[in-house]
Amino acid sequence: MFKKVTTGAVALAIVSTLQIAPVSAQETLYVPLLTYRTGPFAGGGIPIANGSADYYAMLNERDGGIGGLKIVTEECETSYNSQKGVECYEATKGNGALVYNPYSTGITLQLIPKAPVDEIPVLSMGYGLSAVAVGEKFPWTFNYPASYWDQMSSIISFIDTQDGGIKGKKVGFIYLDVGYGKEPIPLLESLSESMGFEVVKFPVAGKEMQTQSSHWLNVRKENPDWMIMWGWGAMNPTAIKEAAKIKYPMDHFIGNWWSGADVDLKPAGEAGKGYRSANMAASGTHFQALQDVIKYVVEPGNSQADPDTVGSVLYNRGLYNSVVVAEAIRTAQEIAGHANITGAEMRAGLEALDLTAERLAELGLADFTAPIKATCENHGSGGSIFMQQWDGSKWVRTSDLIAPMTDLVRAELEAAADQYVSDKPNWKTQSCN
Amino acid sequence: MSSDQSTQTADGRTIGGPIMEVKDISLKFGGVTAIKNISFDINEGEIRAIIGPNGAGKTSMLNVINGFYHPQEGQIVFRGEARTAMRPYVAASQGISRTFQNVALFEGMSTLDNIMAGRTLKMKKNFFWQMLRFGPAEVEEFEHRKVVEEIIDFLEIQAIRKTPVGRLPYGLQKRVELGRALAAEPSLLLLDEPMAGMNVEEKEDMSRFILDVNDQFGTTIALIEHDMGVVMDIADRVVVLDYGQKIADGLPAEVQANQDVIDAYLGVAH
Amino acid sequence: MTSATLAAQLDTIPKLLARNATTFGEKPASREKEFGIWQSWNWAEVHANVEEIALGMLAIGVKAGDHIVIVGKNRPALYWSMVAAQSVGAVPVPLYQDAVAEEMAYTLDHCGAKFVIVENQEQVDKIFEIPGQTESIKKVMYLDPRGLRKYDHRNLHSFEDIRTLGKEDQSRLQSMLAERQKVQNYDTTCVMLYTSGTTGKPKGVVLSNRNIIESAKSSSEFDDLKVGDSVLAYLPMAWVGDFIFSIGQCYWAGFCVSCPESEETMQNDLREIGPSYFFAPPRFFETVLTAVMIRMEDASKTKRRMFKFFMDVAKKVGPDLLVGKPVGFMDRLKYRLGTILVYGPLKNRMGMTRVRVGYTAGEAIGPEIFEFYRSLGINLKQLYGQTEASVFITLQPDGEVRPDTVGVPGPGVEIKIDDDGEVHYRSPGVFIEYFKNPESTASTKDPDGWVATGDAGFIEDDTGHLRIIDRAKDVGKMADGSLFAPKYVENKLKFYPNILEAVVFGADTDSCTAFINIDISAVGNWAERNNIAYGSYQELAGHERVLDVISGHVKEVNQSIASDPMLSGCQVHRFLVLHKELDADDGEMTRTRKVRRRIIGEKYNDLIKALTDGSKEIFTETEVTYEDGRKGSISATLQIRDVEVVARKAKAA
Amino acid sequence: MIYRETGQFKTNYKADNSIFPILQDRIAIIFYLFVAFIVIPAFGSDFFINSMMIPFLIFALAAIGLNILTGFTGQISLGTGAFMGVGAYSCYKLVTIFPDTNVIFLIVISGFFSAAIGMVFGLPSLRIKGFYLVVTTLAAQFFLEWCFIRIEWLYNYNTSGAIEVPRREVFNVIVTGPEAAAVTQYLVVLSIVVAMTWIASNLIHGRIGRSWMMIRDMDIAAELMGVRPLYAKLSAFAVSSFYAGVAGAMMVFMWLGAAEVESFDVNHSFLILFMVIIGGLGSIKGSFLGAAFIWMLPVVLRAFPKALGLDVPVATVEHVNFMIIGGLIIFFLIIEPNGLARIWALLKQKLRVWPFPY
Amino acid sequence: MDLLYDIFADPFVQMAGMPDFFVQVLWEGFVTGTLYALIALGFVLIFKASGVFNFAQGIMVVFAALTLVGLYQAGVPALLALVLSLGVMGTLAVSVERLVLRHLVNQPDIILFMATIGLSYFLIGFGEFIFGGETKSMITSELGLPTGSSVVDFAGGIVIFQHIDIAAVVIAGILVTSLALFFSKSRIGRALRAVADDHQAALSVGISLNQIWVIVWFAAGIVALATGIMWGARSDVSFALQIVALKALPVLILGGFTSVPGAIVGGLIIGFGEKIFEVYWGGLLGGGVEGWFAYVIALIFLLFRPQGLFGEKIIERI
Repeated sequence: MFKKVTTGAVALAIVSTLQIAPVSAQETLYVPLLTYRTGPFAGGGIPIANGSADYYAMLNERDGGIGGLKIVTEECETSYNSQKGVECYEATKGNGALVYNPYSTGITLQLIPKAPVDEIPVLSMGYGLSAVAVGEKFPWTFNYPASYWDQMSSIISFIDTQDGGIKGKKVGFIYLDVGYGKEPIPLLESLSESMGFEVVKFPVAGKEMQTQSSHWLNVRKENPDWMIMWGWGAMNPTAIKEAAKIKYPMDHFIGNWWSGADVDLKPAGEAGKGYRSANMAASGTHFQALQDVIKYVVEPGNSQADPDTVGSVLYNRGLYNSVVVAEAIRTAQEIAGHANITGAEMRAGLEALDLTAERLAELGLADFTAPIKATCENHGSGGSIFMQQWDGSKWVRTSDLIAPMTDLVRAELEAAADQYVSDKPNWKTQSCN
Repeated sequence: MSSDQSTQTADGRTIGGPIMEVKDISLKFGGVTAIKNISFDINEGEIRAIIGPNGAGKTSMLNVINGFYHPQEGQIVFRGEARTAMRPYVAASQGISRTFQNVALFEGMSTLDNIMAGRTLKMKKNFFWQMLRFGPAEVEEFEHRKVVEEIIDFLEIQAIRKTPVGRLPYGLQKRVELGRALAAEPSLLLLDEPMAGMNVEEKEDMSRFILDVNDQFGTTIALIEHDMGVVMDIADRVVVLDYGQKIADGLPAEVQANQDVIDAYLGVAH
Repeated sequence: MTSATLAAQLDTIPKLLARNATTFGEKPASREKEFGIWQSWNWAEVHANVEEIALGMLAIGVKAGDHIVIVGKNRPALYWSMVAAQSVGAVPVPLYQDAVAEEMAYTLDHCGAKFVIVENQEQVDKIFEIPGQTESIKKVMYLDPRGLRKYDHRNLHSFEDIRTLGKEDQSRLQSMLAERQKVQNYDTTCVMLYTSGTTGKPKGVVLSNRNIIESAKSSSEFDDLKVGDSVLAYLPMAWVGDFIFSIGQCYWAGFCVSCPESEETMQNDLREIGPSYFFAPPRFFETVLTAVMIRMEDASKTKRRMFKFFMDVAKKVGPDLLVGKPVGFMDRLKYRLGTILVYGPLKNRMGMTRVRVGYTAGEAIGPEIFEFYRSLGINLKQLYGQTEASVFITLQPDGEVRPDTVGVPGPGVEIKIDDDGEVHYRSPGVFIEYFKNPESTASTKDPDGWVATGDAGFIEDDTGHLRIIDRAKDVGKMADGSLFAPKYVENKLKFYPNILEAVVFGADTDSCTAFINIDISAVGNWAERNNIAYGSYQELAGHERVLDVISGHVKEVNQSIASDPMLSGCQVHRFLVLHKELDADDGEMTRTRKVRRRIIGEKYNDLIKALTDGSKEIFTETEVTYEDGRKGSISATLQIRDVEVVARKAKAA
Repeated sequence: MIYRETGQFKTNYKADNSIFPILQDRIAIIFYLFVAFIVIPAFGSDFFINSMMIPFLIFALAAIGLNILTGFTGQISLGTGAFMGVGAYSCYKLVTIFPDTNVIFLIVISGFFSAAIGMVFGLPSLRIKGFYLVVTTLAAQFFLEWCFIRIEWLYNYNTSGAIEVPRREVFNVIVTGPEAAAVTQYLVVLSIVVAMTWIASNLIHGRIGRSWMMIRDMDIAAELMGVRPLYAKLSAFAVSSFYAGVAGAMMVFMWLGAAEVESFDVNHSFLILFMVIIGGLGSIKGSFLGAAFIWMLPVVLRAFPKALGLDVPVATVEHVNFMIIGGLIIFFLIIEPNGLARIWALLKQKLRVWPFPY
Repeated sequence: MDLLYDIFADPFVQMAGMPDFFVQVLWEGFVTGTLYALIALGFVLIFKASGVFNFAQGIMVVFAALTLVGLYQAGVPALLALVLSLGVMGTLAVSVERLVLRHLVNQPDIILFMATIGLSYFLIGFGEFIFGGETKSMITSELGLPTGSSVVDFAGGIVIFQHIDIAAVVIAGILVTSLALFFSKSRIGRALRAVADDHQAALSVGISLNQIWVIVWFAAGIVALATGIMWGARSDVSFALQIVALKALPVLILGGFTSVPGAIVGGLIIGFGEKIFEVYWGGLLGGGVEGWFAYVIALIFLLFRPQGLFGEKIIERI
């Protein structure tokens, strides 16, 4: 009898796995969305997920999809957890997934080696492994507009323009002590050598995100001239509040683009005034594309997003991600000559992506972000960022685009890519000549 | 131990010289004295009873003997070796085995496993063989199983062989516990109130088993008992404790006639 | 090889053993649950063991013709001892292990046994308790040394010692053994068994090798018993049935006899062994059925409903399927489903999954009980037998099984009914004599070899089946001259699970009356379910509502009896429920739990009087014997109930 | 009902002592093994094998490990996640230091490192009992987690701080790395889990297992029976950590392909403790049942609304998932605190005494 | 030698060199310790009265805070939200008693412990289901709690006191005092103590165990809400905070499971200890030692005093 129960359960499980599959039968563009609307990072995950999903929904409503094919999205909850992320990947990859945006460096690292095997490209937009920007070594992985190293170099360039240069200064680096946070350290260290500034590191373990008083006591002890933050989730608002508590000068505190969302600064409010962060896409709803999203998706009630959050930093970032994917699909369809593309064809589209300023304007996103041009060699590096500053209640863009130190970064990236590939026999590379 | 000291009892058992001597033992817990200056000996092959009213320090005495409590003063000579304190498992490895006042069986295990547990010290096969469980470890296991089965047979508990001990009635649990202690093939068996909480019939059974153990295997037995009547029937010699002190020591009849003992017991009755 | 030469060669049990050891050497012969596992011996090993014991017996001076008394529970070593005794020319005399010292003293004295083999200390104590016996008995041998270490060992030997003694002097004794065996033949005494004796002192029934082997042979053939079958030996060794099954048929057919570990574990051991050939008295089947029903009462509603549904199906078609009669497809399907859901598991729980041939005998079995087992697909049959006949008189052949008959005469058995209705038989199994009791021998067995069974019965004209009514001497006449068959009525009463025992009185009176013993487990269970509180057997037995229930049963019995014109006079008019259980210790029953009518009649004279004189209740005081032998008395006021009877029809001509 | 035990008797101790004394159980086990080794590899989808079977088996192994410590020896531990991590990091180091050695061998070897660390953190158990021990194992958990981040040597100074599984072949079959086929990895995991389950069961049924249970049931009596608490407790910690270590190594090498410290965090310790408790303390079968329940239920629950064609936001599903799991844990504890294994046993008992209720 | 200097001398040199900073560290340790003590207090309340080791206490802290903020975000005025949150905690206490504890009477401790872990899972799911999973900020000023800070000049430097921290300490003090008064003066309080000492005795004087459970769980809920507000004001409200709640374990080990003063002392020891160790020694180990320091301290402590700071020496009896 019990045997029956167990076999029944197994059968149910098998059936239920089959149930996931039926999508692939029709001609659609299937884009799985690995999202995290729960867990400690849900605060960031939710607007990104909404922005992503809403743009695709808008395209379906407004244009009937891309190239005449509807985009089918499927959300899979990862809770920012690598295991669940891999599970989501396994669950969805068989349905004809075109591309993955893991939105977690941890999950990205897991997917990088799987991408060439399953022939589904991974686009880790502004996160993940910096070295994947080296297209020869990582044919299946993309991280434009810019890698963390680009971003770091841009931030350092920015600092170098302030207060008489960076030379001889002490720069504190506070980061979430996981793969994501540690990613820029090699570049930071090599820059500190070449540019002559001192680096002090303040790692914040994942579970200490909300209790940073010791870290900031240490910051006070070390008293660096500048603070750079690679934070995410609940780490950001806590850090900003703690910085305010020790009366750290806010305008010398710069976050990367994952440390500059509205939700990060709202709790600190006035106390966070002056805090800067990098960003890659503008916030606000004044773009035509966003107006379309509001018109076609949000107002009819087809969005999970709270209308107030539409146009926020992270919502727009999620939307930007979808814009890039949509453009890559369009490019891929052009290259392939048919609409119903595969993962491999999608890869070609991502590699051939050329998102010019004109195209951006066409899309209703003029000045939304810097143009992107991918090549075979360059899968992501080189995008510029801009600085935004918190004025006590909202973000204000305060700088022009700041270009990364491309040459320097490229060299570092190649070294890192070589190192990554070196201990992996049979690693698939590509030649770009 | 030496044969020249041995005597023959009326019923044909051989009793040797002292196997254990307890010398001037004192035990304190914090400020409370549990045992004060107690000395006595246990002869090989005899049934030695330690009696006394509640709180007389009987169980503490037993705990000292098998190393669970470490006395502040005095020493214990076991088989010619003197020591003041030892770990309980050392005592066990020397051949001292015991039962408990409140049954201390391994509740999650069956009768069989509980008695097998008593064989722990006798089993030698190492981790590797245990891991594979065929070959030497298995052979060893079955050799010991045989011994254990004989004990089960001896104690007439075949019907509960595979029953988890937690489900057994109290009387049977006590019997299983005796079996577990026997499985160690002890040279000195300590029984802590083996008949506590039993009805008359169970007490008679248990007395029979104790006598049979002593008779069949020649095991030296030291037992604590609250009920004087039973003790007088089965013990060869009796030592009486009261308030942590020894008040009498001798043959059952002598002890029974001792005025101090009578007072101590009457005192309890008040 | 013709059967004559075969018989010539295989004319003693030891010779059968020798044959088995060569023919079935590797096949299991004996098993015993000991030390947690089923210790097993094959025929070759059994042969070796028996020889060892036999040599030991020679070594301590056992002479041909000596009686060797064997007391203990069913154990291979004791069975071997019997065969070993036979090999040295001695006569094994198994006794009931629960016999009290006086009973044992009588038999020891009667057969003049010089050697006793006992199981353990308990039996040794009994023997040493017998005054004056220590001198006449030369040696006592015991199996289990437990507690015997400090006994005086001059006349006491452990079994192992005996074996050692035999081995020490093997060469000399071996030839002696061969000598002894040479002179044995078909007519040598095989065994002497004491009948429990419903009345008077036990009588020693002498059975020859011919009696045993012929009976075993014909009955084995009757049911096709062979190597590979297995039985569980749990009935007393002193009972002829056990001897036939566990020695006679076993040695003839070469099947395996398994001995349970202890009394408490018997049910479990039965389940483990799963015998293919099974004998039990009706009481056993009754108890098991009662237990089944009680346990099913506690089952969930759906389960009970399912159980009832399938039991109805089984009742309808089970017996037919068992004998291969045609059955409708739907019924067959339902039965198949029932086998999966109910019958199979039930048989499994009862340990009867593998039972191929099952017998019950000794007393009448309730038709419901009988049908219950048969409907499950267990081939339960009835036989009729006696110690004096080496068991078999009649048996039910497959396909002719009915609850109300005891079957047709076994192979080689002749039957006749005398004028008083008493059944007589003549067969190769007919005993030689009652030991040291020529008068009884003569009164039982006539010169032509016909033996009176003491039972009244008749042979059905159409089928040739024998039907037993009652003990011949108990079948009496009522005052109006109509037939009085108390046992017949008692059995009908006892078929109710609530009624454990019944004693019916009515000889030479106007109407029948009865004593009833309730079944404490069945009634107790019923009481619990109906929220009836009770503190003791006595209290429960005197409870109004219990009496109501019993009254209902009696009424139903009356209706059933009334349908048989010959016996309709036996309807029970008044009854009372006894305040104590009838007990062998009080002499009210035999050790085999047969009612001792006369003794009861004397003991409860006052109650019988009250039953007949119409009083509503009666105060009584009764002496009882406790387990440890002490005596006491209990008193009670018993209610007497009147029961409706069916008016007598005109007597058939 | 399906149990027909009549006629199943044991004539020697080997048979009597066997782990599955009942014929029907043996048949069932053979059936399960047949399904596991033949049917699932032949018919299971990649998702089913990769996301359900492999993690289920790995967690079952870890649960067996924890069960040895908690269920059989009575020492509660919340450090399993970290001990799994020790196994994973050791395996990673071994695989990169000895690139040519059979990776399956190295996975097993890495268990020894974990065992050693486990013994170190098991030392306090000689003095500390119950909830107090929970704290010491938490200390192990957090300290080791910190080590996995701070000691960069452990992850070969990889900038991401993650360990990535390189491609390794055994007998020319790719066993680890992204190219490895799910079925291959599944079969490797299955074989290791089956072998180690067998070993665990052997240990538990022998002297060592008995001494663990003695310590669990009544440590004082155990000591007086001659069990040395030091040996018994430390061996339990060692074996338990060994199992956790191998499970951890397999988790990274056979399932995730790469891991950061978060794969070994305290939530995993909890997860595995759940498996043990829900499955049943002191039962190997329970470890499997618990792992299946805790791991597969969410997967099934997640697929459920979709299967029904409901459009429920994933977040809601996840929240409800948490509520259901939490609720079920309480529910199970209430109806049967001894876990699924006990329910299984009761059910089996029901079948054995069928049609009777007891 | 350098290493020895770094370990044994340098930290003290730093302390002496920057006394203002050292005082700041002590203050931070004190505030953190107070909050640890508050969480531990919730544990102790429940453990003392019912013997249940309530693992969910940490989650209750977050759940309470989340309820408060969630209600406010849903448009309920702050103070009303506070009252309603209290009501929710009361309902929670009743439900826990009705649905969980009542059915688990007489089960072993480990089972009750596991049940509270199950409860934590449920509360996480339930909290996020109702109020959403994103991080929320505490409505500090709306509740009338101070937000500013005071800078005090000290020994040539400054020490910064956050007003919310001061408020936290004051509120913790009030809470502990009122609980102590409640326990010693009120009838129910005395009943609770009776239960703590002897369940049977409590039953015999006619106190319903079920009521007592509701009361202690409610009390623990109030403590959780207070703790949640304070923690929430310091960082933010999300279930990531639960890891902080685990710190209550070593605090309890130091202080003992049943002692209210123990919880406070233990909390302060851990609070001071980990801040000082992290700031002055943490760098030697690469930082981030706070995550395990408390546990290791508890572990080392246990090795020498298995019965805890305030526990009595255990005499084992057989």
